[in-house]
Amino acid sequence: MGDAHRYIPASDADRDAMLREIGVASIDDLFASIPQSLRLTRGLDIAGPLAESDLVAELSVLARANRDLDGRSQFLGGGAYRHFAPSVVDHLISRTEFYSSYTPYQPEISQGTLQAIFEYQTLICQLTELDISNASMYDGASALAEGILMAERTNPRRRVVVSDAVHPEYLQVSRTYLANLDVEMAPLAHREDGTVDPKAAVAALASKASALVVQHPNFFGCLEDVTALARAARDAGAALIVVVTEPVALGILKGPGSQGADIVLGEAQSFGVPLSYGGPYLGFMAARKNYLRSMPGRLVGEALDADGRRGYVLTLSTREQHIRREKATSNICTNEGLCALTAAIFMATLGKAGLRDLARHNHAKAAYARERIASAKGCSVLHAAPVFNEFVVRLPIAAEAAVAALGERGILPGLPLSRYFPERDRDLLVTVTEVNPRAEIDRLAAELGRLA
Amino acid sequence: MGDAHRYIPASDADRDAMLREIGVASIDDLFASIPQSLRLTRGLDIAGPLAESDLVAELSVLARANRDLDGRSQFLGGGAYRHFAPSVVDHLISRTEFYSSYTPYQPEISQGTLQAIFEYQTLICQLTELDISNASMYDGASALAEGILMAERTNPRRRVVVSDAVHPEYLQVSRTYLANLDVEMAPLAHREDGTVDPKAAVAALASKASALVVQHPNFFGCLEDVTALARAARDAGAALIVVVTEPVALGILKGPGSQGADIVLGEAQSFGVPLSYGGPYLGFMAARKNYLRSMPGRLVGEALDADGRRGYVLTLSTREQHIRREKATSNICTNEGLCALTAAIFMATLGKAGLRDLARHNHAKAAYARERIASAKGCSVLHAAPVFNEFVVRLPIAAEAAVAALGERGILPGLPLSRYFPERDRDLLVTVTEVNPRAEIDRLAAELGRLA
Amino acid sequence: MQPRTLRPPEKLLFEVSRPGRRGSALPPLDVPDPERYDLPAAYLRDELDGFPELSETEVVRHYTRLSRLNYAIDLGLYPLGSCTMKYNPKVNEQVARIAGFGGAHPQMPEAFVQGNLRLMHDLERMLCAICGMDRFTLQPAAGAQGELVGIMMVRAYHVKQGNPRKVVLIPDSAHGTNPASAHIGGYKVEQITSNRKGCVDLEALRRRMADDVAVLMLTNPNTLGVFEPEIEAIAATVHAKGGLIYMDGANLNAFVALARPGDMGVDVHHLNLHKTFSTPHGGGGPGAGPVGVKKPLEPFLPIPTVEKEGDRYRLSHDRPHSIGKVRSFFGNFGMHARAYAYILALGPQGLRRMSETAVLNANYIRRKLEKVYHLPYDSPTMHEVVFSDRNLEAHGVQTLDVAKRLMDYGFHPMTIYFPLIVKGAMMIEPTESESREELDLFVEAMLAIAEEARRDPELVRTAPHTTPIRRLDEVGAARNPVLRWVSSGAPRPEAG
Amino acid sequence: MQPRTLRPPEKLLFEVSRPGRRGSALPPLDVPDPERYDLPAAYLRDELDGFPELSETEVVRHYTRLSRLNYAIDLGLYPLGSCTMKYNPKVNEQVARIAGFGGAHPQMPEAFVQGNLRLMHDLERMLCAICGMDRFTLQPAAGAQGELVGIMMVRAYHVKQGNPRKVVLIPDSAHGTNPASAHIGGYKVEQITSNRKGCVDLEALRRRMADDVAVLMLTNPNTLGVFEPEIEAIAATVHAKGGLIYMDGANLNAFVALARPGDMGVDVHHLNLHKTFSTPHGGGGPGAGPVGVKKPLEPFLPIPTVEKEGDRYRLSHDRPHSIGKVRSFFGNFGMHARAYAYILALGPQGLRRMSETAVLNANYIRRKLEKVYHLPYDSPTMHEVVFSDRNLEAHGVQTLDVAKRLMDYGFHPMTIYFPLIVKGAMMIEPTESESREELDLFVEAMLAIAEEARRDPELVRTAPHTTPIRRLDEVGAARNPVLRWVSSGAPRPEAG
Ligand SMILES: Cc1ncc(COP(=O)(O)O)c(C=O)c1O
Ligand SMILES: Cc1ncc(COP(=O)(O)O)c(C=O)c1O
Repeated sequence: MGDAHRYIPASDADRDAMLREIGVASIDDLFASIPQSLRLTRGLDIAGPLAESDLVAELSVLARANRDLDGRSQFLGGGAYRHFAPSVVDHLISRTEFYSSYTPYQPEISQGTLQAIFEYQTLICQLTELDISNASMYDGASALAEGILMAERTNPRRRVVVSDAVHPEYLQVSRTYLANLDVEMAPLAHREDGTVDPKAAVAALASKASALVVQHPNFFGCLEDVTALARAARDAGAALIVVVTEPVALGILKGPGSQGADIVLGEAQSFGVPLSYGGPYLGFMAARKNYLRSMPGRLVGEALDADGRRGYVLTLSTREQHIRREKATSNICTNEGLCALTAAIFMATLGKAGLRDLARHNHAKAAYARERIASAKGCSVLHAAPVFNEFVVRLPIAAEAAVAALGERGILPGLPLSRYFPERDRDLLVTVTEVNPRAEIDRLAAELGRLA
Repeated sequence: MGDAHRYIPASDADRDAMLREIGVASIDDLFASIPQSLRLTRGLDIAGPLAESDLVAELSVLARANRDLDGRSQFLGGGAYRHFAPSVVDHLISRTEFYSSYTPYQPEISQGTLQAIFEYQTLICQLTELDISNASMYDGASALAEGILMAERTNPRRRVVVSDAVHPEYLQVSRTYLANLDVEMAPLAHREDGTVDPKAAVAALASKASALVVQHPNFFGCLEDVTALARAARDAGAALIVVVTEPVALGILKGPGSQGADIVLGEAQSFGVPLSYGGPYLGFMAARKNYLRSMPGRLVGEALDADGRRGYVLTLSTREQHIRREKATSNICTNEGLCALTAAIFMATLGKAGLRDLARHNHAKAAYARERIASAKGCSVLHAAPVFNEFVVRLPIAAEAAVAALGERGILPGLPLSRYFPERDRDLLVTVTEVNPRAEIDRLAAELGRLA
Repeated sequence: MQPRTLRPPEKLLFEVSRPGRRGSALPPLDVPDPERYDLPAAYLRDELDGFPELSETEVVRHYTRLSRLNYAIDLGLYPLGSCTMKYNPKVNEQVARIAGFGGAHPQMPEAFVQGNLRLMHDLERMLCAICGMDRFTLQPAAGAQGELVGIMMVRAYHVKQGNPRKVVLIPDSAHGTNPASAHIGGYKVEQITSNRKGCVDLEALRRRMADDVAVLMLTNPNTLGVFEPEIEAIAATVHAKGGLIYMDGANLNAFVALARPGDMGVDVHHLNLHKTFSTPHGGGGPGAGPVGVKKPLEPFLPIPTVEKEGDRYRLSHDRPHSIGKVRSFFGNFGMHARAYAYILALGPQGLRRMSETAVLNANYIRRKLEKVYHLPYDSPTMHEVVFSDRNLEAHGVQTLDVAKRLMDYGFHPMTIYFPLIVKGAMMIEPTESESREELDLFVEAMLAIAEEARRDPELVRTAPHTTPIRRLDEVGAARNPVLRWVSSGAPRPEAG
Repeated sequence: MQPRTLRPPEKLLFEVSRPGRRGSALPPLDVPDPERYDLPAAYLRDELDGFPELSETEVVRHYTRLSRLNYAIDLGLYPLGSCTMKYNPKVNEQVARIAGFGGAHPQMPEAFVQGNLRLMHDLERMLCAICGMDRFTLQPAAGAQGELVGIMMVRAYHVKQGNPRKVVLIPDSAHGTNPASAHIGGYKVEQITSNRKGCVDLEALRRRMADDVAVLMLTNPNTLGVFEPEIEAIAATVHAKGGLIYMDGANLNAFVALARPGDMGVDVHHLNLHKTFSTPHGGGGPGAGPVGVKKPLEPFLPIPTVEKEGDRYRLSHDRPHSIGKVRSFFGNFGMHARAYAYILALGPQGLRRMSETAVLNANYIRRKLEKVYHLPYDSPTMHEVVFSDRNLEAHGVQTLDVAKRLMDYGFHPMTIYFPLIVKGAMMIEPTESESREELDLFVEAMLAIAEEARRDPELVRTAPHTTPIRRLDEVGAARNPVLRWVSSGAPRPEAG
């Protein structure tokens, strides 16, 4: 069999026959254009080939080297959320026609993907209460960077005001994207209750800015007064960009668009996308219709075929890199299509009532946990502002130490804020979702109470 | 939402609207034909409804109540075998078009299933070296019962001679099927080397029989002299029925058809069908072409369509219950279609060389284990005849006790024959396949050696 | 009009095969390789003649393409009467594959499979509650095997009474497996003709019933989708003569949580988990046909049974009068797990809503079609409705043509030419899985076809026109059966 | 000729939706339900206006039907040039879903994710070995983001040298993401025109190269599928003036295990795991675009990096000159797991055979088509070949028409109108996943189309004829964009 491999049909016999047809003596002749000096003379220094059984064993060993606590007693959030995904979601995205197809450049044989994205765009618009949505961005963080660039494109002021209650990694990524485009990111500090003070926003916006950026619910779990902030932005001629990292909240919270936000973007991993150690995730971006032609990324639109049948196509591609090159609205090409499909199926399966219930349960469980923990010995809830499904707890000891201690007992109590704010070493961001049963919450509160 | 359930589209509103269209006042009116006395007045005494998350949790609890040793260090066989199945097998049978369709009564929209079964029939014929194969039976045991009935149909002698080295459960099931049809099952004892003595077969067949039934490799793992037994049967005007419970063996062993067997049947679970605690499994049946019209079960045949295109259809259905009623060749209707597809994909993926290699590895590992265990203190290999991938070991202590003891150490050393032969309390049937690494085998031998 | 794709139809595995291609590989052998296997050379084959050689890639393409030639429940209404083609919940496929289940070997000691034993035990309890029976065996692999088990228990029961009796009475509307199973059970089958309502003729039964009759095999609702209104009197009549009632439970979807066989005088019956309880049909199985019995038949249940002792579960073979086994091990456990999940997902209310909706949908279809299609029996419809092609005869259009034409409208046809007591029967079972919109689409298609039959019968007679392949010559296929591929080289064994 | 199915086309989710239908349920809430959520009423919405209401059954049907409107790699050749549409091994989908991976939260402490960290660490080592680079970052979510990371590291490097420089040189044959990424990197883009061979014009480069040029962004093999023969001289020229070489590695499938970017003078380059290393394209992503660098660029890698200490793995943020982050957390880990499995499955020989076969297949197609289709550049072909529609012009048939007509033959078209330096480009990349038989079918289709273009150009110009939908009015769609569904009730916001 020579080196015949299961992923490669051509047998040695096939190769020889094809070489004859091509009219060359050997495979090597096909590589004649690579200078001899550059040809690799020895085999690569990597393992394999592995039979499939060994491959599965190898990866199972790696997976077992993780400790996932069977998904129990985890209270981690901070930009990624553990939610239950109905089995139909994975079942449907596992249709090879969905996951093994390319970007739908040829609409006649890609209507499945195109219609699904059109529906996804609609769902995002309904959720955010805005006019338009693109087909996805890499993740919430890069979506923010692109959102800021979009705001600057339509209203160049070389300055944006950004709340410090926005996810730290989102700020980091935005800083990287903006580093060489001379747009200043002016920080806006949150107040003691955990939210941005609209008056402070007014002040910060006084010295011109293209956009005000806030997160809602914000990184500390608190809900912002979006309406007031929108007014502040509008008065200063700036756009309001609302970042959402936990879109489940929009099951009960107003779509920021209806509160005056111009751009709503963020991370939709919560909608059925596996945690998968941080990716692939799903950046989403919605905006008012005036942003249509400066939107980054793919857009799917309705079209009619030669017989007048309704169909869907990639559209307004004159915004994009393959046409506009360096003048494009973004360099994004491959995006997160399958994750958008995942989120759409998740939203469709939960539906109007289901998403509301999901949000209700998340909030109720977090409210319960917050209450229990507030009364735990030595622990205090840091912020007074209302929260959705996460909140900051100040511990009697260093949060890192607390995490280590509870980890031993099979609990991941939350995210130590020191990971992003070294000085806040006793603060723990606790996230509670529908997958945390009351018993887990009670145990968490009890264990936290034992730290003092 | 009333009682709206995720599996049932009709909402309460839909129900009311439809009732109006039908012209009845209430759902109850639709059940008027059930006498009041028979109407259930209280709810059923069962649990549920469960949300999907609770459902998954509930079944995971049950699964965890099993001890599967992560599939390691198991040496169980005796009619069901642990083999590695390439991931493509489960991936492909998970196409809804395959698993959620019915028996292909309407060929124009069932060619996928029909062609796949036609290919399965061909693969079984190639494997057994016989002319025809049906589309599947419930399992190996009922396949034997049906095979004996088939032999009796074509050559009624009210008597079959059956080796006692055939799987005990197959004999039990055949006895049940034959109980009321006055066909005698005359037992034929195996000799000391673990196989059937062809001379003994000749003697047993002297007093007329429609068939001689042997298993190859037999229940004790030993290979029978099929050629000699075929001669014995032919000379007595009886059919030779060869039972195969481990078809992987046919990767290196001759197809019994080429050795003179008239009917080859058995269990094809080994071909990618999950162990799944005993079922669903895959009964197969192949035979010489003269059995065509007395075959039980479905048969798929080639046909041409109105435009002369080649296609496939269920054929020769005049044999079957839906046409022939009590005169049918069997009462089977729903069979094991998806398992047949599974086996076909498994065989196609392994292919000619792959199945040979698989058989080679099974045999080599069993041979190695047999050698190691033969030299283990207090243990002896019971039979001298050549084996494929299982063999009987006589232990210094009761096999049940040995299994309990090694079970504590995370090893399932094999099947105590006492489960079927109370008197053989120290005999253990040890099965070794490609999934048992050498280290497991060495450890098994070592642990068995410690029993003395 | 659009031409059919120009891509040639999918070849057979064996035609795609090329020497030297590999679709799998084994890890290196970690033990010595015995010389030529130290097996008698005479036992060994040289190679698997004709066996395919394909890369993994080609195998995946082959079966993916084949799959797309099938219709499936996830593509639309699948109204095969008597087959109860309902939605197969995806979560059931997931849970059945949990390693603890899928990987459990049937020869494992009981201590290793407590979870599986508990599942089987609890499923049996659930089925008892649903059907009002005292015990169930989960062993039968399908409905027909359940019938056989039932008949054999009936026989064992009568034998214990001193006389096996001779006859099994079966209505002429029954499914073919009923007489076939009775026959293997060693009984003589006697048909009883249905009355004008399509039901058992009680008078005729009274006249015929005698102590040579072992059992009456009844389907309820019967294959016309009609509930036997006199079931109680029927049972009384049979019991009075020492006979038993076997109920074919294939149609249980009509009244789960609304009525119970056990309350109707039924002594023994099977269920089809692959119908009422949603386990997938798999293009022809696997299924599962549990059989429920009343106390008097308990001693005859197949072995083993699952028994609970304290908090442990064990397999009991201690049943001296058992009929034995009809299948190896414990039956189709994978189907048991799915049915268990399905029942729990629905719960009491859900199961009730399931049957209510199934009956609602069938009556909705009846209502919408009865003015156009001939309804041979106008008895109350439960979960399915049976029409005939009488109204189409004038145009030379038959049931088969309607079935084929339905494919052009994107639907799988109904069950046709069954039950046999209806000439040109069209047996429609929508199940509860269908939305009103899907039912309306189907109704429109049926009405359109009736109209086409009038206006352009040829169009209907030559249907289907939109399928990858057209009507196949089934007669020719049976006359000269080709049941396997043979290399054009080798001489093809003209089977038969 | 066969008519199209009479079943109406699939409606939108929102059109199928009916009030009161439920597709999911939550367990009963096990904590007190705070009154109207104790949240400011002003923050709360009444209901999700327009959101769909469907049963699980309908959701499954909707998406299953939609899926069947797509072409896919498992259905046949998918020769999109530059996209490397190869077989996506099923086992990779399985292993990526192993709970330990799929369930791991990115905020978990390192001690909980040693397996994941090791996988990322080992994958980085493998990529270094394959590409001959010193380190890799796995963070970029796709190739374009990899380009951006590369450009930013280049800039950081030059800044550290005291001058960021101004210009990025990019061949006119380059992919659009190259200039777009350079632009976000804050550079001026300058195109360099390709020579008659379709390659970088070394002389022109020598003339232009100066110390204002930060980097030359090169694709190798370039988008014509041609290996840059003078790559060494090119690198020397650029390096001599203190510039760097960025290689767009999208075409790496051409020479894995045969040559390495690191040996060609490349300082930094990205890979597309979703091309060369088989992670599925998902109908438009996710992908992954790791970036490899030589030592001098190491200080600028994004944070965090994965470091091994003894037998522990940790995330290091200690990289003072890092460009920072371009994506949250660690990139598309799920794709890393798949690529890791793919590389191990193939091993050194397999990877070599992969590229050898990819190049073999491309040359086979070139050979079979070059007599009929115009080959604008006859330089040696590596993994893909680019034809033009020149020979069809006479018949008024264009590349677009050929592409659409290919669908009637059951194939996905090639990449068209790219690279821009070829008028009416047809860019064909078969990859190693195709059997000779599949290539022959494609070749036959291409030759048949050329013949049709001569004999019946209208047939080709109006293609496709066999697809569920025909050519769509893309101009109209862009002129009056409808980017979302709105209830016929509500006023449709005429976007834009
Ligand atoms: C009424 C009836 N009885 C019995 C059967 C046989 O059941 P199975 O196919 O599961 O053997 C069926 C289904 O085919 C049926 O419809
Ligand atoms: C040559 C080339 N460069 C860059 C890219 C961009 O890669 P991605 O789509 O992963 O962002 C692509 C693929 O689209 C490409 O073909």
